[in-house]
Amino acid sequence: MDLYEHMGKDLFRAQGMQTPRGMVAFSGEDAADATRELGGRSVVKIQVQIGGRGKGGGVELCDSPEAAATAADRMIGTAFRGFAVSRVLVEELLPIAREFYTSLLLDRSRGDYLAMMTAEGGVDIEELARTRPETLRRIHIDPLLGLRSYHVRELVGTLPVEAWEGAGEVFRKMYELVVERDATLVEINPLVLLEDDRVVALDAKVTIDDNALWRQADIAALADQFPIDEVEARAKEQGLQYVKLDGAVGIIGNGAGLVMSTLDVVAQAGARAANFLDVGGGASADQMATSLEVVLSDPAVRVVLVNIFGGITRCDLVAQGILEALERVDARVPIVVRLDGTNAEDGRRILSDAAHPRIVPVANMLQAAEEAADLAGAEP
Amino acid sequence: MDLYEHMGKDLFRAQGMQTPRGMVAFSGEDAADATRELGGRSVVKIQVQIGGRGKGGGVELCDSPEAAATAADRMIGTAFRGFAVSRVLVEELLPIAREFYTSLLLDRSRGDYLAMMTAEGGVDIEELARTRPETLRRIHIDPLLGLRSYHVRELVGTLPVEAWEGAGEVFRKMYELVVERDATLVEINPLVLLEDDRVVALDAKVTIDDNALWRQADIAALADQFPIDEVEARAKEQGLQYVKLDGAVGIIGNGAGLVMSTLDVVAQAGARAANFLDVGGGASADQMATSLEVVLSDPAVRVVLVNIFGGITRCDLVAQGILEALERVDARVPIVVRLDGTNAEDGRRILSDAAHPRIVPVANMLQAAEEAADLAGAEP
Amino acid sequence: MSILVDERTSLVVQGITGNEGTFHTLRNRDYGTKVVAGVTPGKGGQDVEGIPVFDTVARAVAETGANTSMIFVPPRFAAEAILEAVDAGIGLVVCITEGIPVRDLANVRSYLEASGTRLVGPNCPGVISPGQANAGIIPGEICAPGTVGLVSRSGTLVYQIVHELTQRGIGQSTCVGMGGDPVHGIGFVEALELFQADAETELIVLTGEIGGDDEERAAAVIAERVTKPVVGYLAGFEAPPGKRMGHAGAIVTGSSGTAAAKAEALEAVGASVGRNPSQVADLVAERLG
Amino acid sequence: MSILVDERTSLVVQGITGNEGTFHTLRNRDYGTKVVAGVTPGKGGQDVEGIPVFDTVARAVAETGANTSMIFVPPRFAAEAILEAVDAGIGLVVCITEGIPVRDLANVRSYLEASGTRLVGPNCPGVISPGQANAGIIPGEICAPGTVGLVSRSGTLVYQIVHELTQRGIGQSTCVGMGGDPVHGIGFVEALELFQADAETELIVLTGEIGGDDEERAAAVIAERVTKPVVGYLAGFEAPPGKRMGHAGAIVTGSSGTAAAKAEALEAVGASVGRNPSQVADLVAERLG
Repeated sequence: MDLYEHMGKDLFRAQGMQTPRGMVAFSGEDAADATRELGGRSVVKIQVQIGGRGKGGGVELCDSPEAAATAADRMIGTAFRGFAVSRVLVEELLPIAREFYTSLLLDRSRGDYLAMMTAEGGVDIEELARTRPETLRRIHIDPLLGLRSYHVRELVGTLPVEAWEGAGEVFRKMYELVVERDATLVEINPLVLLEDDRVVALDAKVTIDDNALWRQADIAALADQFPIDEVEARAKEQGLQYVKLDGAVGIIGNGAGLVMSTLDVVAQAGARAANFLDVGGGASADQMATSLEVVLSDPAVRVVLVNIFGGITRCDLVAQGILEALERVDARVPIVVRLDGTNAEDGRRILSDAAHPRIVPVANMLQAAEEAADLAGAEP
Repeated sequence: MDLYEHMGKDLFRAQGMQTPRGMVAFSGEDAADATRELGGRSVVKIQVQIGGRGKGGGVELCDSPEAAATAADRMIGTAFRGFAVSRVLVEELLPIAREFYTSLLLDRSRGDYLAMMTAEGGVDIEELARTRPETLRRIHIDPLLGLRSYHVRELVGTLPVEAWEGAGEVFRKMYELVVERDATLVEINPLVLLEDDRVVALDAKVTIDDNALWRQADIAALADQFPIDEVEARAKEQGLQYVKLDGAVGIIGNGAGLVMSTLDVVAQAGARAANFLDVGGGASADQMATSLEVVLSDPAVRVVLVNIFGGITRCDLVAQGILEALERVDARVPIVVRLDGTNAEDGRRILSDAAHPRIVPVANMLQAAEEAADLAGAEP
Repeated sequence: MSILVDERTSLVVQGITGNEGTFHTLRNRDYGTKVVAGVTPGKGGQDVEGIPVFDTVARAVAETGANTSMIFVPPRFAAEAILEAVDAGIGLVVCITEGIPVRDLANVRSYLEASGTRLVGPNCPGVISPGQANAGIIPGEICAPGTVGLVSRSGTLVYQIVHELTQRGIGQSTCVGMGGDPVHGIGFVEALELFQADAETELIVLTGEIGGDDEERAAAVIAERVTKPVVGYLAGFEAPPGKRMGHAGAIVTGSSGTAAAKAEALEAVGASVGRNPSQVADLVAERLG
Repeated sequence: MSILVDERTSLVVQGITGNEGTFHTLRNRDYGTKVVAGVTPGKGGQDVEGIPVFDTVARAVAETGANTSMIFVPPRFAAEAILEAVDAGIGLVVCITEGIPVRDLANVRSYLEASGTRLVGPNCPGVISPGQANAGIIPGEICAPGTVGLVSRSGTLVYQIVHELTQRGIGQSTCVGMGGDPVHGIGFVEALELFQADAETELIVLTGEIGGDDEERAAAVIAERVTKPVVGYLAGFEAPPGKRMGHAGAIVTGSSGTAAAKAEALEAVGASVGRNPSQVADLVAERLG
């Protein structure tokens, strides 16, 4: 789960890190009030679950409460790179001496944690790693061994000496977020050295492991604050894995790999998927009904492709599930159904016996994709 | 450092483990008072840094304060297996349902911790491991991974179910003593299940890593309470490694291995060493003087053998050190000196030039042993 | 021959008394797998259709000689279950459980490195050597003994591709579902090495998906030390960046981890990459001749 | 040839700016060892007689290509120093420091198992390959190049025996002081395996002492896979049970760890065991012919 900057900073402060004073504002008025409280000047920052705000016009320095109001009004209610903006963070301006970069993330290749720090602030880190690697300190931390003082000593090495202690302390807290709060990414860009030698996190990009939210109840509760597609929310409630895409072929399948593969073959057949929907292992009538409802609630869907490979799932039960579901759901478009694997013949027979007007049974996955692409191209 | 039972139990209680109520007594009167406070009956236990007290008459059940006084008076001031007894532990009698055994120790071969537990109480554990291994649960704990619940589950498996939780909790505390207090051995024999299902440590054998005493200041301070040979104490103060033995040849050497080897060659030559003394790396005049003083303070010493192999130590400096030392120390017996290695010839020349009446220079280690054995056999 | 599991496999099932655990245990035993024990804390002494249940894996190993573990315990306890199997000296752990926190898995992986234990999964369908043993949930009915070694991040794509192979009369030496989590046990690299060393395996099918760099590292290993033909498949060409596609590990991060880049890496080292599961089976048939 | 250190050794000294560190660093450089760097936190940028000092081992490795570390830092920081060297990718760590808490060493040893790093020590005199490199405090002057491989728990017994060998004109391939602590890095087993594999080494001298079972395990390895002649020596026949004889690890526990039992174990597998250091050298001369 990607957190908003202000949520990340809440975690930072709870861990004992220093951040600028600031308030979340949901309107221009809020932003003006906050700016007044901060002494008349502020920085106003869009809160979205994605980076690149600095270059994208998502951060604005404001010299007055009125300017902050204007900036916030400009930002709130719009979309930033496709993400709806419901709020901004209004923060104090600090006397910055130097800007740095630091991050800590799960390295999935090695199964350990990778930490980076550089005295070069505000740069693109991947670019820096490519062009001037000597300016970047990188270390790996074994999770069983934990963070050691030599890790910190190595990391801060390119920073000015007066920042070593402060930056080291920040990094120790970042590592605590990994251990205590199940963070898989903590990035601070920029981390700043103030004129009074304090080291402060000016930004916060924090990702929490979705699989660990059960033991991070306070963080899990933050999910409510993110804008979510209504359909995605409904699918999630039902335990379905649903991702909205922008084509016309609604996809339902069992197993993430098979669904991704179905998206691809549909594209190869010349159409585009409207969604990713993994119905999971069971594929009961209930799950099928919900899946169909979810997919059909997207008005862009002009055909649905159900692609089931029966492993443990029995295709005869899936076929019955689809039929039962169609009694409860208004199938406004054709439904191409491919059943294979365990009891596939029984399943196909059940469907052909039922002869439902909307069901288009097909023999295999490729045929399913071609049929669906054809139907998607036809008049709705 | 091997702790007295009552010290081990203090650590147990500090960690939250249950032990019998008890008091340390330094006299029969103390023991009677304690027994009165415990309700008129008690068990009186010799406190020594060695095991085998139960079979050796070091533990006595007392039905009255008078009996406790008699037992304590019998024990205090004597020696148990060569260890002076300054105190006893007077403890309450508990209604015991079952007796078990458990231990946790550093496994030096593997560099991890070995834990054992068995429902067979009061037995010789090595004997049990040999004859009925199926009754003994053994697990290894990796220090980086730490103690896990499955370790505990496996350990308690031969105990009656009603003891699982209590014994498991005891074991978790034992492991805390390893991690938090640098214990290298924690043994409880017997660990008992009471009639009310509480699990209590009836005994405590705890060893703390000498190398870690700097971070266990409260435990280090307990060392004062152990009887120590005056000479050993003096040597320790000077940073010398001294162990009292029972022969007539005082041994001084540099390096633990060389000194042990010297003990052996002296034995092979027909005499016995009076001590082990490792003067360490430097072997300055000061260290030599202290070493000679320490060794000579043992009245059993009839000859001293100084065996120095100059590596980083320079033999010329050692020779000068010996001569200077002899100006400060009354050398009442002959001193056989073997110098070899770095600057050995210079060292030997310095000694022969000095022609000190007590110094007997020899060419090598074997000759040194023979000479010392001869002199030890001669009239003092 | 085969890799990882065979007729010498003696299986202990951790979480045997749960619904899923019981179901698949019996299914695997019916398939012919030697299932010797189960473990559920607190249920030691019971049995599941004649299979003895123990309180710890150590007990199960001591009493039955189990050498392979299959794990069905819930995600909160699954990492601990893997560690328990490692400490009990189990040689191969197959963890089916989905949803284990990645920090727990990072700890497990660090501990595994110094051990003699191999891990398959978690969040995987397990391993089957058709006709010999099934340690997992891959349906034995769709498999057939043969000479194709298959390793896949996705479970249903294992089924899909195995099915297509079997339908064409092409059997498998071993099918490995390595799982879809970002931190996992055996990956393409280890599977490739095992298949390369396995006398029975003639051709290797590698089924990847978006996210991470397992496929790219596999390509390096193919170039260096795999002489057997490799047929690849990648799922997720149509996946948009930043969206997790079902599996925790299936996510394109920025421009890295795309299906196109992975396909390219495999093709660059001489692997044939199919455009869909059916074409993968065709390529296998072709290269086996 | 030789084992562990040779002319390719590039040494970084952790704790170079301490008295002992500086002294032995310069002594080893004078001996001909390639000493490329030192590490003392907070003193990065300084130098010790021309040897650059860094704040971390990682820096020293990045800037100088050091592949071997020698550690002189105080006991409270020494275990951490070993871990730092491991994480910096150092291949061989030689830890001279005495008095490290054994729990810290247990952690180190667990971490080492999954790493590619070898540890000699702690509480040891280090390793010398005469004429090639000296990573430790064994005086180079008493050594001579040759074909005897020596491994010892005791430091001064290394000196004593090497001296006797050199005086008889017998040189050494490598002398390893493995150290006297109960938990340590390379032991007899690893040293035997390395010497067995080393083309230059013709005979192996193994110097043990009371405590632990390193010698007994060595005997098992000798029986299984050492074909070169082995001459042994044991110190501590006269040591009473329960008394620590200088070294933390040198203690007879009950009836286990005695010199007599160790000598017997070695003789039972065909090693010649000398009664004193001088006789050890005689036996070496004899067996070399």
